[in-house]
Amino acid sequence: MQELITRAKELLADGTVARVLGWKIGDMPYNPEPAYFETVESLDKFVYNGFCGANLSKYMIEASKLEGKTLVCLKPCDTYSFNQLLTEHRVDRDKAYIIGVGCKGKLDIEKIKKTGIKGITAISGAEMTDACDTLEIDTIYGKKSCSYADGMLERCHVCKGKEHKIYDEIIGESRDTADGERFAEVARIEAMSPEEKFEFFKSELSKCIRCNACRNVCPACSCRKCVFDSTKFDSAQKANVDSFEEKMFHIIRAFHVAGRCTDCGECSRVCPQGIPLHLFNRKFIKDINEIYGEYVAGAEAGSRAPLVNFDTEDAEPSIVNER
Amino acid sequence: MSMSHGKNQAEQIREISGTNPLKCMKCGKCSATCPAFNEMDIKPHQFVSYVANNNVEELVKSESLWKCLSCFACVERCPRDVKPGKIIDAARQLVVRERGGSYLTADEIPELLDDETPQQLLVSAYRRYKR
Amino acid sequence: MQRIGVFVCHCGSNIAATVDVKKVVEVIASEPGVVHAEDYQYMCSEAGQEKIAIAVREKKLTGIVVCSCSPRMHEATFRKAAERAGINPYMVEIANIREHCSWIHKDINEATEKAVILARAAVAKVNLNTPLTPGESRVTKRALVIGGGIAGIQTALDIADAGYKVDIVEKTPSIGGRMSQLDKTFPTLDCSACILTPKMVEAAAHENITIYTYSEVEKVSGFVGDFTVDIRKKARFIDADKCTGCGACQEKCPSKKTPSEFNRGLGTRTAIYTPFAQAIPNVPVIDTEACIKFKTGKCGLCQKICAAGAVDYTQKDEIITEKYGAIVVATGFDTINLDKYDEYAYNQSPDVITSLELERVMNAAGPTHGHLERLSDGKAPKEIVFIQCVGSRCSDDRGKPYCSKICCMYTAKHAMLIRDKYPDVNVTVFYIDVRTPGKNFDEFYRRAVEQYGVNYVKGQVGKVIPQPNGKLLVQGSDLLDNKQILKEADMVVLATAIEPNKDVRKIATMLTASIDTNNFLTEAHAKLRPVESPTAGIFLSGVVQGPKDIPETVSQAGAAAVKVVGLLAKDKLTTNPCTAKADELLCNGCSSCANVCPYGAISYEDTLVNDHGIRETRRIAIVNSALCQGCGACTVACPSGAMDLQGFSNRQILSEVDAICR
Amino acid sequence: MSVNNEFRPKIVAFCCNWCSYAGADLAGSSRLAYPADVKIIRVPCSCRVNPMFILRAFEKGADGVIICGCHPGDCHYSTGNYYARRRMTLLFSMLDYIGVEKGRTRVEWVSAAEGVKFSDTMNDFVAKIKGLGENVRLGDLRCKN
Repeated sequence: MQELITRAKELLADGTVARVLGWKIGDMPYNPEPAYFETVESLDKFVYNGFCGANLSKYMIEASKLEGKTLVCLKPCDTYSFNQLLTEHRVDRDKAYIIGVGCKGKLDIEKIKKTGIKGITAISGAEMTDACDTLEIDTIYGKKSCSYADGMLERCHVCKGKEHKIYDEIIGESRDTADGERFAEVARIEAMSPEEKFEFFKSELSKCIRCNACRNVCPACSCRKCVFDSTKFDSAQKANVDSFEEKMFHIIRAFHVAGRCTDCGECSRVCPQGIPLHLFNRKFIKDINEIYGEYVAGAEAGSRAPLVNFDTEDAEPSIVNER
Repeated sequence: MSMSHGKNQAEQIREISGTNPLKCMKCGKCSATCPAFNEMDIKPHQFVSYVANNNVEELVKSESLWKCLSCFACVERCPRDVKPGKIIDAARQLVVRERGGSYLTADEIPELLDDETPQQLLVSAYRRYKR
Repeated sequence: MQRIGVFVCHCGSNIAATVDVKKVVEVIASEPGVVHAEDYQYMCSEAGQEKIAIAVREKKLTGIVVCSCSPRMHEATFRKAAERAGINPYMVEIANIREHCSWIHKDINEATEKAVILARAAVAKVNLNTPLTPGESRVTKRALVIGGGIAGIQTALDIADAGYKVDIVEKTPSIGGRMSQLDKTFPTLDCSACILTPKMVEAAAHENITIYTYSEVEKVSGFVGDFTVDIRKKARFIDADKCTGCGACQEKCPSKKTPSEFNRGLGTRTAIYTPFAQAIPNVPVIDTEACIKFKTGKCGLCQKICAAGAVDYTQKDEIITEKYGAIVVATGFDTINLDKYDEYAYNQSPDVITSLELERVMNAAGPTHGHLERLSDGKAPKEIVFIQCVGSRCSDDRGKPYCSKICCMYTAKHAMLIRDKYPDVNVTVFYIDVRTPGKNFDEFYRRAVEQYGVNYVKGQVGKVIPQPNGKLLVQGSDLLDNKQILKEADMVVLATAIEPNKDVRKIATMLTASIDTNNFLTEAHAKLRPVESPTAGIFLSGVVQGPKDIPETVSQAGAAAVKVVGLLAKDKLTTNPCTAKADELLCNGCSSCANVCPYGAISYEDTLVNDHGIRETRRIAIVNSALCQGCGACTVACPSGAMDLQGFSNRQILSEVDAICR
Repeated sequence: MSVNNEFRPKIVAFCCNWCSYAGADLAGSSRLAYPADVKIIRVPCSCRVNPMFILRAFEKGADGVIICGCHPGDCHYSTGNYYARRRMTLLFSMLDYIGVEKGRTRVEWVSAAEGVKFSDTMNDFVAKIKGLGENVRLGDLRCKN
């Protein structure tokens, strides 16, 4: 982290960048928040640790409109999102100074709490400089510990890899934290009977409060104005008036990002109701890979997304009945 | 009574044979192709119109019913997929069913054969008598 | 809020017999926006259109719904009527209560209920319609004709005579097509070459016609009035400007064993060849697969002997790109493959031939120099059997379900010509029906029977069995005699079904022209627009549209030419105003729309926008309405819903959905 | 109106203007009957069909939605149906994933010359929807909890 701060100060000081986009210390040890730093002094509040899960690439849409370059810290998986935004002309490469920051897996406080650890006052072992294998946690009930892996976000268990896809320089070490089967959960649902599937999604989606956090955080869901807020489809905000709107919202949202979603998992991370929203996106990714061939959104800037592409020999829609 | 009986039989023949006599364009290729044509009193192309006109009683009384070799050349070559051979086959089955069984058993057939009997006839004999 | 008038048509009894039109009027009158509803016998009639005008005037209508036949039939009629009455034509919607309702339902309650729902959907849509104004696009005053047979030649000549430039693209080395292979033509028995050759020469000499032989259409883009076409001019290996057509090269060519395509494989040709003596252009081509020089590098005899120095082994294919306002498809036909018809022994005996092969046998320039002889032993036949409907009218996968239309007449012609020239030859024709609709056609057939003594047998042939003595045993039926006939014939001629040229599917795809399951191109309307494809600017000439004989082909070729001339005579075309349009406040500039646009109609511009007080420069999609054809692919690719299709907007379609599901 | 309480499904058919709508017209002029439950919405091309339209139809009470377009390769706009094919494949798969019966959505390619196919398709689709019964599950999605 110190190396990162030092380098950021350098770049700010010599005018290479006009601001730094990173994370600052939050009110709890486990909730750093995305922040701009415009002066060398303000960087004292800069933090980078295992809880800095937020994908900062989406902030670059607005940052691209600002005067001067913005130094942005991107983790390996965030670079896919940045590439996808580049493909869609939403961010300006020339306005970004990308520091690829090392990542050894990001933590999910909810998961840690689920292990029974309550009243947390401090956490060590998530500084990203160490091995990141055990978390030492101070609580009002005394010292507790938890393995780093057990506290990791779901998405880190199916990590896309430690390689940054786009950057100006790299600071810090990364590791591949994948130890799970990416599509296992999707496959488990696919294998259910229609009744079970329906019950599963009904119980999950009925938790939705239409807070739009998923939409607001999603780097693919970056429309200036969402169809659900416009009059174009007669579908403007009808939260909780008509629950079909909610289901439609999540299906359409997933459809709109299909082929463009990098599976960054931010939607599930931020959902206050804990709905596993990534299961929608991942279903599309699985289908696309199986039916149209492997495609990784954001792996390469400028690639053509599967839904704005076709092959004359594509499968017929009836393939759905055969699967 | 006999009308409805006849009608029933025509329907049954359509059902058993799986053919639609209305598809016939009366080209006569079946009769042109039939190796047993000269033995028959009702000719293959007529089978179709007998069924189409619900005139099955005459058809089941005909000699043709038992002269057809079931070689199915007509079925093979019919351009309209009407299958006269299947129709006569079905008519035969109708008779056999009404009589309540075969009047020849498979065991009897070998004694009736000689070395000259073509294999095709053998196959069709089984097809015809052993239901 | 719109002021909508609903007009329900009886269409005589076509609609009124199954839809209670009075009830529809009664129910629809209370729909939101509807201020007027009435029914009438024939809305499309002048009196019906006048009713619309009166209602517009008296009720101050702003929108119109006509419940009638398909919009594909009379949408244009009612739009014009609306325009005359002073309403924007795009404020008219049609509820299709005939083709989609009265004609397919029997129960009057059910049909009425459905008609009401369809009318409601149309009313809901009109409520959201906005006036639209068509744009204009230019017309390139040049036509392309694909196929250089009699259909293509006639179309080209008629267009050229009207004063427009026209190009013919012909796949083979010469124009002329199937007709050039025929000996005589029915029903007048004039010599095919004698009437065709002058037309070929005329086309070649016409100042407005350019002929590309040995060439194929490779790529088509654009739209009516403005097509861009790539034509591949295959290498002939002969410099056409230098070649004098002396024919010395063909005489000397040592590779002489290639089956002649022109003679249907009955004779041979050399590797350097013109397909027939009257070929146009009279410039040979080198068949590289047969040419010794190309295969081994040795030989080169033709180059040595050519006094004009026209032979050029290094010639390459050439791509010509040209713009056209209209395209005519005249790709013609071929006979079907007979491999699946074992019973006629076509592949077993050289004396079983197709009728088209007989044309070559009868032709003085053919493989037998016009002598009627058996191809197996050259002997004169005494007994000839013709078999009709070989592969036509078949419902199985061996043949074609349609009637090939020309066979009855050409068989009568063949029978007559043989009996005329060789009175000692017996001719028997096995037929299912003799179909002779056409001027002087039945008379022609009767002459064959009455004057020339051709033996017509009502029945079919079941099999043809080649005999050890070289004869052909024909087993057929005589249905009128109720007999089976066994006949020893010397020759059997098969009236083989015809099918569209194999390449037509590829061409249809390039032109986005509609094609049916038998590979015939679909006409815009079976009765009223028989020479136009539903795709604007594409016209049909000859057998590509359906089986037809020479007189019919020539008539249709002329008709297609008139349609082309009618198009080329215009300086501008009004374009479909139902084009896509991006809402600049919603557009993300993400390029999804441009990725799916088949016309390259979408570009992006950095535009200064004022988004509720926020002024900024944004990358915004701009649709070129002259290029946009209104498919709507972009509207679905657009995640923000910024891209919408005028005339079929998201809200319009959703309102129809709502009205139907109400 | 009919007195019996036979289930009459609501079915929305999106037909492209150039092929399938014309195919439906041909079915009509050839008097090839299919149930009145099918209501056709004309769209320029199958690629104009937005998944929103389909979900909206279900939201408003449709029991089945069918999309008809030109055969692949024959699209009036060259490529529209190829995009529609991908979109609908993925959408249908998603609907299946959340537990909506597979039979309620279908894509069928019907050319302007295929009146018989149009009528056969609609007869078959209506029969299948009748077999599935009322759209309870998407009804549940309309939150009849």
